[in-house]
Amino acid sequence: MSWLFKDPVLLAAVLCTWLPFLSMAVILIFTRHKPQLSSYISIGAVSTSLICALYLLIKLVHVGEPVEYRTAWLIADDIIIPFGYLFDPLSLLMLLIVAVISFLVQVYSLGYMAGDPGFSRYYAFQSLFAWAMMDMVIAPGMLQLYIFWELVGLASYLLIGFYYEKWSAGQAGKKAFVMTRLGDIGFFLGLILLVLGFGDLGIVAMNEAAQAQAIPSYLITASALLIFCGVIGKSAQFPLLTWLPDAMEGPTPVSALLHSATMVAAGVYMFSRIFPFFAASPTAMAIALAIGTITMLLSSTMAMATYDIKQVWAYSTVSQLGFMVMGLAAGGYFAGVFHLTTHAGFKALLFLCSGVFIHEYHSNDMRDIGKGGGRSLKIPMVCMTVGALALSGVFPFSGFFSKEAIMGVLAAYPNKIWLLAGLLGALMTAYYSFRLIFMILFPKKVDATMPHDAVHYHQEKDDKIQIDHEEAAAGHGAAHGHGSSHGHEEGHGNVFWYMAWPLIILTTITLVLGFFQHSLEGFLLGHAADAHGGEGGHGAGHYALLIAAVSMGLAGIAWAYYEFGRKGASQEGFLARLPKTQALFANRWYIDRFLRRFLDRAIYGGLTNVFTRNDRRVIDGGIDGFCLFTIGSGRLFSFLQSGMLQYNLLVMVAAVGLVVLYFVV
Amino acid sequence: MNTLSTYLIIAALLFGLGLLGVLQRRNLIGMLISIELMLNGANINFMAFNRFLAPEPAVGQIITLFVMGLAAAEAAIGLSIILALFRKFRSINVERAQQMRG
Amino acid sequence: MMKWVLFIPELYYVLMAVVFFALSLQRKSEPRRLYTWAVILSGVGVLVAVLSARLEGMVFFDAYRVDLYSQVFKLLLALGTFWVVLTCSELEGIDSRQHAEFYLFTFICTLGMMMLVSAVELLTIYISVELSSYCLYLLVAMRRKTDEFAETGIKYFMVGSTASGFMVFGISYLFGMTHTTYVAELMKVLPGMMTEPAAIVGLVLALSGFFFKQALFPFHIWAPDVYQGAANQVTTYIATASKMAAAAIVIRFVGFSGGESAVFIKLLVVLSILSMTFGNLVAIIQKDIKRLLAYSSIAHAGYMMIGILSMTQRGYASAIYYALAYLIMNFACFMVILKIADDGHNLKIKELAGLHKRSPLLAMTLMLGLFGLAGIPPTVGFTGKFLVFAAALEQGYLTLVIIGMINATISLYYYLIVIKAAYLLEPVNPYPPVRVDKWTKSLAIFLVIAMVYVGIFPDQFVALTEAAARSLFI
Amino acid sequence: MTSMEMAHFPILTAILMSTVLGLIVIMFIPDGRDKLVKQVSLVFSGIGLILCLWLYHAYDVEKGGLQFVERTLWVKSLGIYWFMGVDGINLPMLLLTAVVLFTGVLTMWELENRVKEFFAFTFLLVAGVYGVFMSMDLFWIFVWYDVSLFPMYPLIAIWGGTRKEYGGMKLTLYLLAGSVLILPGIIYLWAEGGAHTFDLFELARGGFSPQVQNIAFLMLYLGFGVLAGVWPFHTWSPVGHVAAPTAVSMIHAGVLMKLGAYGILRLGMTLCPEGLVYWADLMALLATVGIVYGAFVGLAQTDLKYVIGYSSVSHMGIVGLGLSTMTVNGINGAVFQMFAHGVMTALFFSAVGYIYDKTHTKMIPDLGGLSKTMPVASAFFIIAAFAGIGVPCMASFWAELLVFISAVQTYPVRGIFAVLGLVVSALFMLRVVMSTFYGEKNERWAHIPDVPMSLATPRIILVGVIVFFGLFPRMILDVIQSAVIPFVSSL
Repeated sequence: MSWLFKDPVLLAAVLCTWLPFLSMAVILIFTRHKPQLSSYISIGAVSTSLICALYLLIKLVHVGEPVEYRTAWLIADDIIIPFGYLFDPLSLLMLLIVAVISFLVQVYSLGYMAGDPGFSRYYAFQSLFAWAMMDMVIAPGMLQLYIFWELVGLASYLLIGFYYEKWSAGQAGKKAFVMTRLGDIGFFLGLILLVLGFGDLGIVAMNEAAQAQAIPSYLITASALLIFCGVIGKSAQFPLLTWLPDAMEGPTPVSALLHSATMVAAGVYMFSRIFPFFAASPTAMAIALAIGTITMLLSSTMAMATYDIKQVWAYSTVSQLGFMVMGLAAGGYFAGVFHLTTHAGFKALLFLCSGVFIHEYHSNDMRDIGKGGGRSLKIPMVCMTVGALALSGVFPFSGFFSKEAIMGVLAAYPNKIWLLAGLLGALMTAYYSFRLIFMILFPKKVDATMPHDAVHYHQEKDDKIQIDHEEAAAGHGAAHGHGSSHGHEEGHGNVFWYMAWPLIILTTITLVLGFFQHSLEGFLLGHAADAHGGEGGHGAGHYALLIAAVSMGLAGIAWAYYEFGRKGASQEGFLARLPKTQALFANRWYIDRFLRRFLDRAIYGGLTNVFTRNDRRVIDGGIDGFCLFTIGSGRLFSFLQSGMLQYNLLVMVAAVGLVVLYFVV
Repeated sequence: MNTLSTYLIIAALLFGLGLLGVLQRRNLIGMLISIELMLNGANINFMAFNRFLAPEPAVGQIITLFVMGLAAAEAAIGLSIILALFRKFRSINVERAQQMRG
Repeated sequence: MMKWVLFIPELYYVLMAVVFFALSLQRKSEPRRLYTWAVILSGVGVLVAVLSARLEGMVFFDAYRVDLYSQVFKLLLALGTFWVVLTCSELEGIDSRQHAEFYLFTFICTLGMMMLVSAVELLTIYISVELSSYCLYLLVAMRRKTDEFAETGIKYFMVGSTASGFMVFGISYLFGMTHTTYVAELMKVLPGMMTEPAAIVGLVLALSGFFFKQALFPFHIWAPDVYQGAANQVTTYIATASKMAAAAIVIRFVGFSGGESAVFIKLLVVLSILSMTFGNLVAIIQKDIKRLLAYSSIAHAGYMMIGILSMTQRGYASAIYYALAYLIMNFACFMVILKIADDGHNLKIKELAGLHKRSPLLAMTLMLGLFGLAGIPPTVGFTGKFLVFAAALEQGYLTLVIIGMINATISLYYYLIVIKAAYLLEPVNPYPPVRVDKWTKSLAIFLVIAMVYVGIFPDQFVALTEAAARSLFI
Repeated sequence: MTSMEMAHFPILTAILMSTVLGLIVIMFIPDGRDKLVKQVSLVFSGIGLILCLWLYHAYDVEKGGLQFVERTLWVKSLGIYWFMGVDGINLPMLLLTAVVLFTGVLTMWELENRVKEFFAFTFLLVAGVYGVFMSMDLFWIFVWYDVSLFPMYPLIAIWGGTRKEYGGMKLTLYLLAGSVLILPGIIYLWAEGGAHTFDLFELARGGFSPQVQNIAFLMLYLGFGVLAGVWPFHTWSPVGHVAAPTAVSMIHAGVLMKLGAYGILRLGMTLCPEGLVYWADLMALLATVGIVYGAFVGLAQTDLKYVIGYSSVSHMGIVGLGLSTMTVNGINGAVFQMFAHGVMTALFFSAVGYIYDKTHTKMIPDLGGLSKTMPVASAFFIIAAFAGIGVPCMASFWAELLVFISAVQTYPVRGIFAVLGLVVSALFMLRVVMSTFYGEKNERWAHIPDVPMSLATPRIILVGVIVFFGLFPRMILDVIQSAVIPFVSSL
């Protein structure tokens, strides 16, 4: 082990990435029945990871060239799968993001999950996630990335289905896993194609070879498109976008951690990881751009039709991911990554805020929260508003800077239609975010007769689980007695502050991050930043764009205020007047229904049915039939042995006679 | 007429008739006699071969004598079994003996 | 004078027969004492056979030949007889007044068969066959007055006499074609004549008498009825000892053709396939365990034929090995049956229920015996099949071997049914416990060990059988 | 080689004897001492495990090749040798056998019915398995092969569950029907080989004409394929597994099915390389159909063991696909998959075994919401399910990765179909996991205790093995590779 201690960077990296794994193992094996201890172990591990990540960032921030450590994980003939660490600005940044968000979420969960019977299990899964995600982020090769990518999916499955008593949670987990798996198959095939065609899956090698045009272009295009399937699955792009909203069945901190800030961003991260590789194939980039745009627009519309607070943020996550993909696919490496960074902050913030509301009011429905007096929870309310402003791209919040960066890239793109789509998206984003904010802030006094289609279902289910939750909490001695107190921050004690501090930290990040745009850009692009001519920066020509974008955001807010915020607003939204459109949006453009039907008809009803019948009737039946035939022929032959002596003799003589005849003739 | 094939044909006929008798007679004594016929067919063969072909004149005749002797013993055993059957079934019809089958 | 030494085993059995003839004249019957004497005498008989194993020479004007081949079979015969006698402690199937006669005929029959394996002259062979057959006719009919005894006796007798009629008729043709009755000369002349129909007809008809003893299809028709109808001990004797002699003589006679005639081999192939298939298929539906084993013996005659028809030394050696294996396995099964049906009734398969509790040792013996018959390693039955198939494949009979294996699988089904009964079924009404005395126990253990030992350490046995097969042609 | 023979401690024979001796000792334990029987079984299986671990440790990967060779003439006239040795292919298999036996014995700790016989038969079975893996002589391979099969009948028919008599009979007959082709195939090669030896390597050195190879390979492939669950000869697998008791299912699916694949590899491919080339297309096709088909049929099952049975069909298809590629990585992956699948299914069955023992049902609709009642038992099943899906850092992932890479390379279309099969297998595993373990607490089973520590131990060992080799695949792959590379280069 001495090699480990000789190099502090390596030591930090190993500690950073493997402590969470250790904590998972310890929790699962030893401290399953000691929830407090488990949480401390897990938080201890993740905070060490955070420290190490910070150390790595500081230590390596000025190293121009990527630092790589690798050891052979697997040697199989000509395929060598390395395990190792690749430190370059992108991975260091992402590592830090993951560490920070994981840490905050785990701390937050101390409050949110307090008293849950699966407390230890929860922290074990959290550790599993942290381990997998970090190892994925600093993977030096695509196969390691793929491996931990899959593990991240596993952690996501486990966390979504955390409330396993709840049927819908299990369903959602399954859906998430299978859908991402579908994308991963493409990813996997892409990697195989690359391994067979190119031979090296090292990220640096791939990128360099692609830039140097050492790989035939058809191979790049084919494998890039296949690999992009992985992005589609993991980052919930069209057409595999519906699992993400359902994934909100998990505990809210999980939604914050996995399904907004980090895990779903893995797709985008992977895209940016091998950005030069993708960039070498214009076809793949164009398709990615189209898919990102479709995703962004579709999910924005979906967000406008739901009343579930977490669903709104989920759709918004999908839409923002689409936006990032757009940015990357349009060639804006920094823009995409920057938006990924800021988005991680403010989206985690939004989810965690929502979590506080949900925790307090035991409801996911924004109307209920509003009526229940959501505005009285001041810290979360303020924080959430900050988050929403950032999401809408309002100056000076971080979202503003990153969105502008992407808009800038889109504007630089020859075809302006993508820019228009981006602007439309910004409008809708602002609209649905503030629709939510206003509905909580200014609850309508009289119960409106709203059409409750898809939303209703979730609401009821969630009510139920929240109640279960409460009972469990009440039954647990270690619970902090928050069950009965509502509405007053003062009365909350530890639990509330466990939840509040992360919010405050995140809010701060959201507020200040935007101003680090240029230093980040310099860090990420290194010396090349100058050569690129500051792709994300706004030249003089872009002021018009800036104004347009901001005004789109403000217009959205104003629109929302008109419909939901102002006194006497109907709080119905324009969609209520367009029932068909609303149904379309609320039913997610019928993508789910289509997939469901496909699954039922083609898989369950079709192939499965045919194969099962074939198995039972033809194959197995054939064999059983053959056996019965054998027994039956035994019965038939036994007639030769009738009891009668002379008949038997006749048989014998006939046989001899036949034989003799055969030989004589 | 006095050729080998004549005797062989006669022997074969005798053998065939004996076989037919075994297959066709329902009377156990009849069957027993038919078996003797078959043996005698063989005996004629031995004698004929001995007479026409064999260098050592005695061999075939000796065999024939032995076969005759053994046939007698066979008949004795056969009759004793038939007797036992008769005591049980009061009949010497072979069709009485067909309980075991399959 | 020294030549008489060669005849010692036979003389010994003559002596035994005389002893029991004398005992049978006694008015008073003492089954226990008879049993003790029979065991002791036949035990010594095994010893005599072992001691005379290395003898070689010719007696009786070269009509009688003592060599390794014959001595090996004599040893097997003596062994089989001894085992059968050993299991006669409860000879309930036969009237106690006739016990002495039972032993008498058993020993004479063994004597006849010992002569048969040594006889190298057609008349001698014929006389030996008849000697053993007549004893068996009587033994079969000797069963205590059940419904079946007379029927069984008459069936066996009629089929047997008809077959011997065939045999004599066939021998007459062989004699006519070759002008000799000596086997050694026959073997020189006959292979050259295998193109003539008369020679083939003669050989086939002559063989039919031996196939009858071996219960090869289509000469099997007596087997199921006799197995079922004869007293259990007699069935055991027929199924074990008498099969050895049949195998010996069939090997010798088939060897006459010298493998020259493709037609003849084809015939044997057909008979072998029919025998295996018929035996195994019909055995599936049997309920009576002795009858089931009868059909299985028909199938086994077919397997043995696979080795014989390859017409090579290896083939004959494998057939001898197979005979040895068959003796051990089959006897193991029958011994279990005898002990369970100690009142001498016919055992149904379902009566084996719960055997694993009533007597674990017997259950295990039965299981190993049946697995051996099915050709499952590490029992001797597998090694036997392996050798037989190896010999056949060396001659290129791939299809035949595959058919043989398919049959082995079919046979496994009904053996498993029996094993299921012994190990799995629980009896509806509890059967009386099985009395297993010390002798039976040690015999069972011996059989188990023998079945496994001969199966996995076959080297010396294979060497022995090969030497025996070699001596067949010198 | 000859001078080195038997110079060392005959470790392989010792491993084999650990089971044979165990069997004999168990048979001599008087009736009614059930506890003692179990302890003795544990001790002897433990000895086997320790010896195998030592062997695994002592095997010289750098040197490669056949090591710890024991070779004596057994039957002179046929050229049969007592010839044992280990190389990279059978070494993992031996380890697998030892682990599965050890955990299997522990799993059956609560058995009460006819304990002595159960362990005796189990040891007999495992002796056969060890024998097949160690032997390098065709005769012995076949002997041990059959020895490992026939105890299945009593084991299933006496201690089994659903339709045990039918299942036991079907499985035993079906599997032994496989030897209908194997035995003639082996002897056919011997007869054609000229040298008249059953020594595997001598035979291989001699070589055969292409026609002989084509025939013999097909016979060996189909014969062993039955046991390897090659489509369409797989239907014994679900039926038999459903009927079998827990430890038997573990050993059977975990180890015995591997015998089939191992036989194809060791006999078929070594002796008939040209036959392999000739039939590889068919092999790949059947394997791919098996992968996809197994997953689809598994989707429709409602019995937990049926599900696992069909998953085995699917996973063994991956082994077959790997073998059919004839590339280093394909065979690497296939052997690795044999190991990984063995441990995984053992875990599957032991998890289901506990559930079935306590609830007396394994119908998925009856169970539902089991996690609440028995979280640990459920966790084992779920872990196995993840291993089955091919989640990374579990042993089977690496195997599947290697197989798929070479499959796509060699048979692009079939390879892609096989990869797509992964989605279906994920779907059906998760469906089962969900319907069985998720959902409201099922009051029917509320009284059932969770797995006690003593019974959890074997399952923890299995999980440990899965994760260990998942995290450190080189620990096994280097060993496998040391045999596979020379093997492929000799093809």
